[in-house]
Amino acid sequence: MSPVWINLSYLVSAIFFILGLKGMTRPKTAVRGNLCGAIGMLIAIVATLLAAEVVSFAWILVGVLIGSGVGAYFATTIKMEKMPEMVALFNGFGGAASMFVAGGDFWLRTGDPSSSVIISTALAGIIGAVTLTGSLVAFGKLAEFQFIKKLKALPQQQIINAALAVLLLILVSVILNNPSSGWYWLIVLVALVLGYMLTISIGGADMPVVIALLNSYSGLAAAATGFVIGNTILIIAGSLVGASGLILTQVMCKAMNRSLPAVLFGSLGPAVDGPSADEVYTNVKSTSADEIAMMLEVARKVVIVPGYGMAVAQAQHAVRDLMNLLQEKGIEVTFGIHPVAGRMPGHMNVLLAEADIPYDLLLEMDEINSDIEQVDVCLVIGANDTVNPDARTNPQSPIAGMPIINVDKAKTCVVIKRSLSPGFAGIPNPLFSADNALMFFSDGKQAVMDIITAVIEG
Amino acid sequence: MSPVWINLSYLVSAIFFILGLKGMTRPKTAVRGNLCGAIGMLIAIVATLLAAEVVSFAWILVGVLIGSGVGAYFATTIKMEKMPEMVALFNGFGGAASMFVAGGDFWLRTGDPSSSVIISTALAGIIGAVTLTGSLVAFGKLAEFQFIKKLKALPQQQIINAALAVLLLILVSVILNNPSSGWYWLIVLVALVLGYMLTISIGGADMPVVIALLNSYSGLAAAATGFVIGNTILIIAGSLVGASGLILTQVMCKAMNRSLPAVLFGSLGPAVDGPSADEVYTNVKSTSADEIAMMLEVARKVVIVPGYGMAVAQAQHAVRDLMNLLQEKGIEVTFGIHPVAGRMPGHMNVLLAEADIPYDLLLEMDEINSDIEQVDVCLVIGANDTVNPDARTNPQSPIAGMPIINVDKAKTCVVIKRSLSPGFAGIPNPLFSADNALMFFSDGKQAVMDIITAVIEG
Amino acid sequence: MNTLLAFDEKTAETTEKVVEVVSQVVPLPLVIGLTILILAVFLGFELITKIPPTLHTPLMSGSNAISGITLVGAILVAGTEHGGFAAFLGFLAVVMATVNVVGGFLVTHRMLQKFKR
Amino acid sequence: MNTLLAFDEKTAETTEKVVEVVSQVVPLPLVIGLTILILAVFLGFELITKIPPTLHTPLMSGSNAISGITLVGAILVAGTEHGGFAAFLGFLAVVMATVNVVGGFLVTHRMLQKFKR
Ligand SMILES: NC(=O)c1ccc[n+]([C@@H]2O[C@H](COP(=O)([O-])OP(=O)(O)OC[C@H]3O[C@@H](n4cnc5c(N)ncnc54)[C@H](OP(=O)(O)O)[C@@H]3O)[C@@H](O)[C@H]2O)c1
Ligand SMILES: NC(=O)c1ccc[n+]([C@@H]2O[C@H](COP(=O)([O-])OP(=O)(O)OC[C@H]3O[C@@H](n4cnc5c(N)ncnc54)[C@H](OP(=O)(O)O)[C@@H]3O)[C@@H](O)[C@H]2O)c1
Repeated sequence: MSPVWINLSYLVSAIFFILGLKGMTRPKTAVRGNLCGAIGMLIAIVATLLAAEVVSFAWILVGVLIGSGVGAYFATTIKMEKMPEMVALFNGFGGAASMFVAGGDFWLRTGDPSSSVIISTALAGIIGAVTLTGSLVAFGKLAEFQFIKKLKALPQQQIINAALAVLLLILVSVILNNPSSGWYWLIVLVALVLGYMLTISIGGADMPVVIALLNSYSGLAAAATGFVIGNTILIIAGSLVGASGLILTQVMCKAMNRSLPAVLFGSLGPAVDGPSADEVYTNVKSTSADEIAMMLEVARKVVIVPGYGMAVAQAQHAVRDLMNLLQEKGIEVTFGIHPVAGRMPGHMNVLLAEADIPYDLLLEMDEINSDIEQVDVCLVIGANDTVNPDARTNPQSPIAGMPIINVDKAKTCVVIKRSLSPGFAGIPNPLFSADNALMFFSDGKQAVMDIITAVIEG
Repeated sequence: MSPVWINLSYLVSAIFFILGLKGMTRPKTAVRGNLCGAIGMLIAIVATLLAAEVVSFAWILVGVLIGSGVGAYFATTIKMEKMPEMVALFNGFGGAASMFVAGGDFWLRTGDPSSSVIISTALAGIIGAVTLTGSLVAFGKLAEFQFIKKLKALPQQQIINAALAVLLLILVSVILNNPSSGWYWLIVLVALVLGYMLTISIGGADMPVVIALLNSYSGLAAAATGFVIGNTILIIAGSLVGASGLILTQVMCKAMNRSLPAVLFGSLGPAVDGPSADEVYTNVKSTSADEIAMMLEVARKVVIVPGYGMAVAQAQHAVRDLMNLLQEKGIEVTFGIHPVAGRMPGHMNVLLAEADIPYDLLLEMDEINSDIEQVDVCLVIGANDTVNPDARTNPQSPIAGMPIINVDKAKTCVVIKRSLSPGFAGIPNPLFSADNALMFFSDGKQAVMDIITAVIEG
Repeated sequence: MNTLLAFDEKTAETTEKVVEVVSQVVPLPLVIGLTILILAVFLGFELITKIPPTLHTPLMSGSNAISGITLVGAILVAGTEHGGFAAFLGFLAVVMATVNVVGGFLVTHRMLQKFKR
Repeated sequence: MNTLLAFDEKTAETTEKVVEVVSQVVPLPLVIGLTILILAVFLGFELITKIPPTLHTPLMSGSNAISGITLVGAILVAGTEHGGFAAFLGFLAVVMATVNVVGGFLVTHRMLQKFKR
């Protein structure tokens, strides 16, 4: 295929990507949108395979086969609860790929490359490498590997990070005058260390923000690679992804009332001067499945507020059954979804959709809060920080100002979790000893199934 | 300035245009948005003036001076009611400019231009020329020049248009093989005739659609010129304008429930088999300012529905005074704005904003219709087709299916116009003889002032 | 040959020579122009569908002013060293485009000021 | 010289010669690349702010898959006639990018099917 035709194919591919993202604006068209994106990718790949400069196909074929196998295996076997981990891992692969492409292209160059090419190459290498190690750390933290937990940030972490960044700047100015592959790999090495250093000091609770940011980076790495090889589709697709990741990052920061720098460089762990759990939990009343069933049977409006615990317990199918049961009894059931409930944006929606719960019952935080006073029973399943009234009432709280679902304002609030242990933010929750709150200590799935049995029998 | 810097300036200019359009999404930021656009334009112009290939400044200086003078004169003296005419005229100038640029560039070329350059040049010439004569006709029709009215469409208009289009295709294939300026001007000549022919047969009522479409064309002509001279800012800005015009066209077509082809090639004039005015106007009750004042004084909710007649009468300031008077008496006053009231989209909003009426009182059609039954007095000022219930009830009507403001469903409806003569669609309006409708035959401005006097005195 | 990778032993040299001659400006390839066109059209659609009906008249006159960007082309043609007929065409284009630009932005500004409050 | 007008007696000839050599492909000029980048970023912002929170997880995995576009670059490097170390790097890149692309689109599809009704 002649270069003009290849570039035209890239243009068509870009149009498919754009239409794909447009499709994602509504649940009904989202499957089609994703297919659009996949078709765009296929077009770009086939056009590239037909390019005159691709002469040996052995490596490519083997690589594609291995990659497809691994990718398909993960995609079809992964549990929905594990999505955050998977996205983190794949992100890293994307960054690594860009890093290798830029390195390979640099190796192949013989003439004196222009300075814009050198800078693009260095950028692709740096962003790609940071994405790789950063994503691996995020993956490890989300998967709660023990050895990751043991790795602690160094005492002067910020200074070390700054030093690494300065070192990178120096190396880039060196490679500008000595464009040799050796320098490229040194830059990559430093960037790999930097990626690790930057993420290792960020608390597990902030990993979703990190993942979204790294998502953005993997796009930017691809765009930089586009500048290296002078390819428009890499620039366009990379920019779209870059924008996407950045917006998700913003969404999360807003939902946690924190700034991005605060997430990336801020302190972590609970505020030392906060009230201790013993001070807070003075009035905790626990309840049973039978009692909950009785309350539900006289209720007219029930709101279920899920959190990360529902994902851990894989309780979504039991929740669906409970919903059906209550609906049959004429009780109005809706779901209150906090934007950062769970471990990635939209995490709860995916789980509930998996259990065939219609998405129009999944209401956003503001909608639920607007008439939560009318709700008879609010069923909190494995949510903690996202329903912590301290965020609203206690300006000293580390999560002060974070918008929450005001479950404490419902007529009765039932909280299902295994213990009084804290959520990801690591702080006690005064909701648990509120007058209108009852605790049901149990695993999320088991608890919901017990309630179902009690409702049926009662 | 070196070409790289010029191109960078163009990029900055493009960013300003984009931010400008983003600013236009809210009334509060719109002024800033427009300024952004103007700054973008300034950057592009200054960068171009500094380009190495611009060596003689005499023509440019004189041209800019004349153009600025004329433009500023029109812009500062034109009456708000005359905006549609002015936009039509300026559109034409934009098209003509692109046509001349493409022609001038073609004249300058010495080598054999590539076929993509030739096609771009021909496209710029054709679109520019069609825009020029089309806009002039639209301008003439809107300004209601007598001689334009006398020009009638030829009997076999559509066939002639098709023939001209085919002729253009042939000429383009000729110029591809003989790239000489002579052929270019012949193409332009044919396109000028085509632009005239296409618009002369379209009814005055559809001129706003034509203007929006020509707006889009003037952008596309600029974009085509961008391809001719290999200039990115022309392509970007032209495409933005092209998209803008197309969307406005769609908005209007939807608001009239007509398809674009139906507007461009459809029949015009009233349906011959429709009921005559005499049949419709059997129950017309006319009223006086005093009577209207009495009704207003006991009303709690008043909705004012303006139409083209308010623009003709320049009644917007009187309307503002009436609104203030009624509000002082504790009466709730809102405005119901039909998307195609007047002679261009948003026409009424501009007039009412000119009279300092807050834009949050200007409600869109759907909003007004949703509880029009609660409205005590609906004051229709110079609107006709946009409040014609035939559109809703009579499937045979030429405007059948056009969404209207359901003023006939208000408790009382007062219609202010000078006579029973029809609106732009040229069909009688059964509203005028509805049981709950009263006619106040008078000039719009005079009528409102009379009502004000009556309210004050009563 | 590795042209898509922007790398090739033979062409590398030739390209460099040209870069000197045309001082880093290469005529915009058609496909690239089309790519920019398509991106801008999509962007335009997304931006403009967000503009409320209240502002449709200023939008029309404002985008009209933007279409006067062809003034850039007009200046290039009018300012050419070759002069003559082309420069005259350029002059006409400069006049018309300037009317469009100046008149368009000014009148839009006049209208929008009414919307400020 | 009239290079911005894509017209010039002397350069016209030189350009033509090069066009033959690099078979109509000229390396993407930096400014043009930046222009495309900026347009795509703006477009991305407009498109993605319209996506509802419900779909944010699939959006994340889907855009992840799109970032696998670097596979295009990987193929160009892995398929080079020069082979050796570069081809091996290309191979690694092909593997990783393919995992990203195939895994990303598939898992997004799996998730979105639940949202269909
Ligand atoms: N989603 C995002 O995009 C995002 C982004 C950034 C940060 N975050 C952070 O993530 C947190 C999300 O809040 P959240 O309310 O969803 O969760 P959370 O505050 O992390 O609390 C989860 C609760 O679930 C309970 N749980 C765990 N396993 C359970 C099981 N098997 N059965 C029942 N309960 C179980 C835990 O208590 P027990 O151990 O007592 O059972 C825990 O208190 C917030 O801190 C938020 O800032 C999320
Ligand atoms: N706005 C747009 O973008 C757009 C686009 C496409 C088409 N259109 C068409 O334009 C029309 C707009 O409807 P419309 O309801 O606004 O207007 P209309 O149907 O054209 O009616 C205007 C009415 O105003 C009256 N009038 C004229 N001068 C007056 C004065 N000085 N004082 C009082 N009344 C006066 C006229 O009646 P008298 O002569 O009896 O006074 C006439 O019936 C529709 O047909 C629509 O389809 C508009």
